[in-house]
Amino acid sequence: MNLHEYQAKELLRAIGVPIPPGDIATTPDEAEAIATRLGTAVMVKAQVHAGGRGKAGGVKYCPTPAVAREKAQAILGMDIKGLTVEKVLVTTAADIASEAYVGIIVDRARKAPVFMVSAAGGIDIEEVAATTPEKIMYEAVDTRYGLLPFQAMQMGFFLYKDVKLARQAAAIMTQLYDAFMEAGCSLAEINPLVVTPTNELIAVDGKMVIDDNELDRKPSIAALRDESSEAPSEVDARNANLTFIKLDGNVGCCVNGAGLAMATMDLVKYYGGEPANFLDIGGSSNPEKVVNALRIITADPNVKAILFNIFGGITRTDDVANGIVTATKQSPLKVPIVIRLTGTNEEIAVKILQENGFSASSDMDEAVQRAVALAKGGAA
Amino acid sequence: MNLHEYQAKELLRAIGVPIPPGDIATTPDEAEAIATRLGTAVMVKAQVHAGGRGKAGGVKYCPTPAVAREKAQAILGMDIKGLTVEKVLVTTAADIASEAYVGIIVDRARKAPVFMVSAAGGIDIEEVAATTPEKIMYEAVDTRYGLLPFQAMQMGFFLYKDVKLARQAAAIMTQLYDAFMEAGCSLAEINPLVVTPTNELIAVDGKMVIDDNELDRKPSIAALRDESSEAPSEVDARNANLTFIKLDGNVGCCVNGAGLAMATMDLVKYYGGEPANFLDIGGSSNPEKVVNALRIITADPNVKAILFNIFGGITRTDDVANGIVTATKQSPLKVPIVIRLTGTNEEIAVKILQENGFSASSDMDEAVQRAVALAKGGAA
Amino acid sequence: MSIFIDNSTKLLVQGITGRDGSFHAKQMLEYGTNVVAGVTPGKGGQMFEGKVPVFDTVADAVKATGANTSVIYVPPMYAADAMMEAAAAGVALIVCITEGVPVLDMTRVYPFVKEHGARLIGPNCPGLITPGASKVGIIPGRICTPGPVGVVSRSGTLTYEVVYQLTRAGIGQSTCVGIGGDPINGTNFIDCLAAFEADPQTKAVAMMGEIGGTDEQEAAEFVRTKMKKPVVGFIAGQTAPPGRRMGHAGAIISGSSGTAAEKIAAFEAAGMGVAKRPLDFVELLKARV
Amino acid sequence: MSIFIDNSTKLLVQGITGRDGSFHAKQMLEYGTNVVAGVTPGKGGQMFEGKVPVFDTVADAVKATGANTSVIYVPPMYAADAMMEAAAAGVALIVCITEGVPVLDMTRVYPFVKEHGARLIGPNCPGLITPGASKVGIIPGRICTPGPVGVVSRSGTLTYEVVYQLTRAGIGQSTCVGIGGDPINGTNFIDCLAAFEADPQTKAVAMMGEIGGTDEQEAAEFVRTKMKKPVVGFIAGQTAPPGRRMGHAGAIISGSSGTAAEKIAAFEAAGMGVAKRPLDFVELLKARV
Repeated sequence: MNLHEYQAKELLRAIGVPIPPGDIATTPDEAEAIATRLGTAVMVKAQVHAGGRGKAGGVKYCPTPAVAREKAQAILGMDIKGLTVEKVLVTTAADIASEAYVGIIVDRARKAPVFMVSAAGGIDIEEVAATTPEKIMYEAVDTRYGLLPFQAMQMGFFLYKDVKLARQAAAIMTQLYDAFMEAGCSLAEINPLVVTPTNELIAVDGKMVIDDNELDRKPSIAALRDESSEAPSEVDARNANLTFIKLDGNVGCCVNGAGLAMATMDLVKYYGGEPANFLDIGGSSNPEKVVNALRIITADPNVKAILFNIFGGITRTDDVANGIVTATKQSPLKVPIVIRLTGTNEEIAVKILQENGFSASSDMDEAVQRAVALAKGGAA
Repeated sequence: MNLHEYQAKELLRAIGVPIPPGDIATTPDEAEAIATRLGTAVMVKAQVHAGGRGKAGGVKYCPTPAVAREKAQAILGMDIKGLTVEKVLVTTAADIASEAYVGIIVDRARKAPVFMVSAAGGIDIEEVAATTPEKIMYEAVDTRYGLLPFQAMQMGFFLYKDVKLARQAAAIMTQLYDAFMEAGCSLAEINPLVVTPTNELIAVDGKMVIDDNELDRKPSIAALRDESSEAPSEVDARNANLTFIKLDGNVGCCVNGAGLAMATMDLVKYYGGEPANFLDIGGSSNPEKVVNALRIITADPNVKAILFNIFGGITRTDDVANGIVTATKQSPLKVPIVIRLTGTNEEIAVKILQENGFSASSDMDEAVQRAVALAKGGAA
Repeated sequence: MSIFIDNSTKLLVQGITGRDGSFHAKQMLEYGTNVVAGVTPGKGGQMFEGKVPVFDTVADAVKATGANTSVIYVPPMYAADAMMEAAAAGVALIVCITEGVPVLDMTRVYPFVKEHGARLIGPNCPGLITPGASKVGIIPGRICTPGPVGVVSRSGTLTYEVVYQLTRAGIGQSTCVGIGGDPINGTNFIDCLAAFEADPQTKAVAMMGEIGGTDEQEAAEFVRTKMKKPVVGFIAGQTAPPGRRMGHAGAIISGSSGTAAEKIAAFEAAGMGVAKRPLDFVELLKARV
Repeated sequence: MSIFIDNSTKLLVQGITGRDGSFHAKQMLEYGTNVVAGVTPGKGGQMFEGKVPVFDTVADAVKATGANTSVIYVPPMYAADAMMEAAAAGVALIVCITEGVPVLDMTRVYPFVKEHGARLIGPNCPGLITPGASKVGIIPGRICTPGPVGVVSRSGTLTYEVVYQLTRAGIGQSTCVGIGGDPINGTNFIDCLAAFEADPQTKAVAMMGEIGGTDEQEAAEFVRTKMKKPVVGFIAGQTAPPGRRMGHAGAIISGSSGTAAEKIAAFEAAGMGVAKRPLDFVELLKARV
């Protein structure tokens, strides 16, 4: 789960990281009022889960409250990478002497959170990593020990020669690590970490991505979810306990298991089609899930054919068949459907489907080929 | 540093351990008032850093506030193992269905805090360990991981078959561990941990010993020190940054280094004498320390001779010599002194001493023999 | 022969009285797995299905039954503790089926298990099966048949699909291992490949990877430099968009790293057979066993 | 020969610009120790005594100078971090002089140092000296002379006393090691005894223990079962009362355990020479080298 910049900054501020003052606005009036209250030049920043806000015109410098109002007007409602801007952060514009990057990710190879820090901040760290890797220091944290003071100081000195700044940076990195662990992050970053002309450090932008698996035990973090900033179909799917990702093709896929779901998408492509989505109904055998899945798939107007691919292990294929029958009775399908199922209770499932006018295949390749042909308007 | 029972209980209560209500009294009036306020039968318990309070008559059951007053009167001012009782804890008397022991010590061999738990609580755990060791479960905690939930549950089930009690005990052990770590303990125990007739757990007595090395970074714990409950000479020594332990002999010892100080005491005994104290002036070269050391040693009326044994490494022997001269000028000695010193600046030291009428030896055995003889009233 | 589990496996089921645990414990018993104990705190003393004793703690269970393998079906927030409890009790092989274990928990579990000398498979995995001998986890027994192919995979149902097609084509399996789809897991491809290389029964290996991370690339390098037996690989997620988690926590392309294309290229560079679709395993393995 | 330090020792001083660190760094330089670097955060780039470069971090110092040994003179609350920093930077031998390190810190430092493959001596120790070759710590160099006796001790000035008497009697030392008086330390008697047993120069060992713990008993068992070289032991604290910490955090008799009597009995049972007083070492060792 992605946090908005302003949410990440609230968490960081609470743990002691110096953050420029600011507040969130959903209307130009509010933006102007905040700018007036701050009494400084401000930045108006779109709060949206998409990279490249700046390039898209979603971040503006505003010398006066009137300009803040005007820019907020322009940014609110703007579409950035398919997402509508509903909120802007209005925050004091910092004077910048230099910019650094400080981030933590969970590294699979090292099986640990790993700091990445670079004095070349303010820009995309992946670009720095690709072009000037020597400008990045990596430091893995053994979570059994936590971030050790000497590690934080090493990183502080990597960024700054001056011991005062190095110490301040070390303190901020310790706070960032604590916030990362407390919130259950898979990524947390401050970019840029700014040295002001008066030689103070300040975190001008913050980002946190939460490990979804943490949310059950972190209700205060889970409460930060902003469904207005996500694709409605994905919100719908999550609430139905489905894993769904919208894609651009026209073959709607419904599969049990993430690996098989990916392999099914790949096979659609292999046979010349384009998948409309990734959808994993998971391991449980609940007809209701199938009903929800069909609703979500058919809500996409691009979908020209629907493909079920179910390998029954824990999943009972008869439950899936019942789900298909129920769903199509509730709202008849407008596009053709191809059903492949095999495994647990396969015979019962086939019987249920046949009695309700569906045919079923037990062969994955055959089913995928038919679905691709149907989506292209060919014969079933 | 030992905490009083009431102090340990406050820390445990703050972290969530169920503790019977109570308060501290320094007068019989206060004790009666607390008992009245509690509205239950109470225990009046001497708060003193000595084992075996109960056997010494320092713990009494009081069915009424009037009895609480009477017992407090008897206990306050009582002498228990050389310490005067200045405070009593007046606390609700618990109904007891069964008693268990739960303790944590830092174990040298395992280099870790180790839990000791036993269903045979309420009595001296060392006795249980000696006579029925199978009644004790030991569980080491790797501080990198902390006390793991399954460890706490294992101990819970060791004490109680009932899962509800086991879970409650596991929670209390987790709290005890957290308190142990937060306060920087070398020992923490709940004895007894009581099951009440209504099947609830409650910690009826608590004990915590703090690692003195933690006090510098734990000011709130350091503030719990109760100097009124310690031997004045030891308080005096600690405030002078000396390590001093009073013993029963008549040869006052002043040594640099703990190992050499013990070896010096042993040598006094070897040659037929009895050391009056352990005193380590440490590694620094501060004449003021020597002055304080002499003041503390001579305050003991048992001391019949004083023995200095200084091996100058970091310690400069001339500083020690100057300290002796200064101290004896301020308050002339009433008992003979034997000075052995060797090492750093030995020649200067000997000269200083001789100029001031002292002789000095460079041989430890010779010096100890002379001091023993002098303490016995023999010739120097 | 086989890897990791065989007839000497004495299995303990953590969470045996739960919904998933009891269902799969029955399935494993039916398959013939030697299930010697179950653990559910507070249910110590009960008997599961009239024949498997239940204990309050793993330590009790191991002491009483000599269990050497444990399979975990407990809710995600308790899974880390369950894995560590098994390791601390001296269980040698720990298989965690639970999906949804926070990855930061695994940064502690992984070194803990290692310090205790145990092998962990999973979490978020279907477990493993040595057809005809022992099944630990949830892989459907009836789709497997004994034979010469070792199977190792990051996914569940995709494994079933491949195993099913192999079995239908008359190609049996030595052991099938699902290592799980999480970013940090206890056993990786290389661990399994090394075990298959050393196992006399195994003649060839089928390996199903997916997008995310670099485990497949490292496995390919291992195949190239350390293995004599043929390996056929497949990568799921060729059509996955970058930056999105494809169901599995570990199946995510970060920036330009972890793509299917680079993994397939690594397979080819290692001289491995490359299955373009699951069905291709059949012909590629037929030619190799 | 010698143990742990010799002419190849390249020493780093952590806390080199502090009061104790600078004093002893000078002493070590005067003794001829190859002091290659110092560390004080914020003083990187300075030169100590005009010849030893100072760095901000241990990692920097090791990278620039190849230091293989570190000696630590930092305040007690920073000592744990300093020890871990040295271990993480790849320093092979870490000697912590600092007194007053909280014992709970050591429960983390000990496994950390071990995981990094380093040896720790101390904390709260005088360090070690190989007479004529290298001195790391605070043992006064002038009381030592090269020779056949290995010295290992839990205390500082008591060691000096014994070494001084040995030197006066013409008995030189191979290496003198102060392992420190804390309850948890990095190197124990057995580690040193094993090293002395393997060291060709050492012909006999003098071992000074004290009350508290069971290290001396275990060392005696090691002497009995694993050593050919003669060992003479001494225990300080025969007159210490139970339950009182005799200066050293580790020198405390708990209940009836850790007494001088049981330690001396263990020495005798192991066939070791027993020095009743420090002076006895001279005759006992003369008879053994």
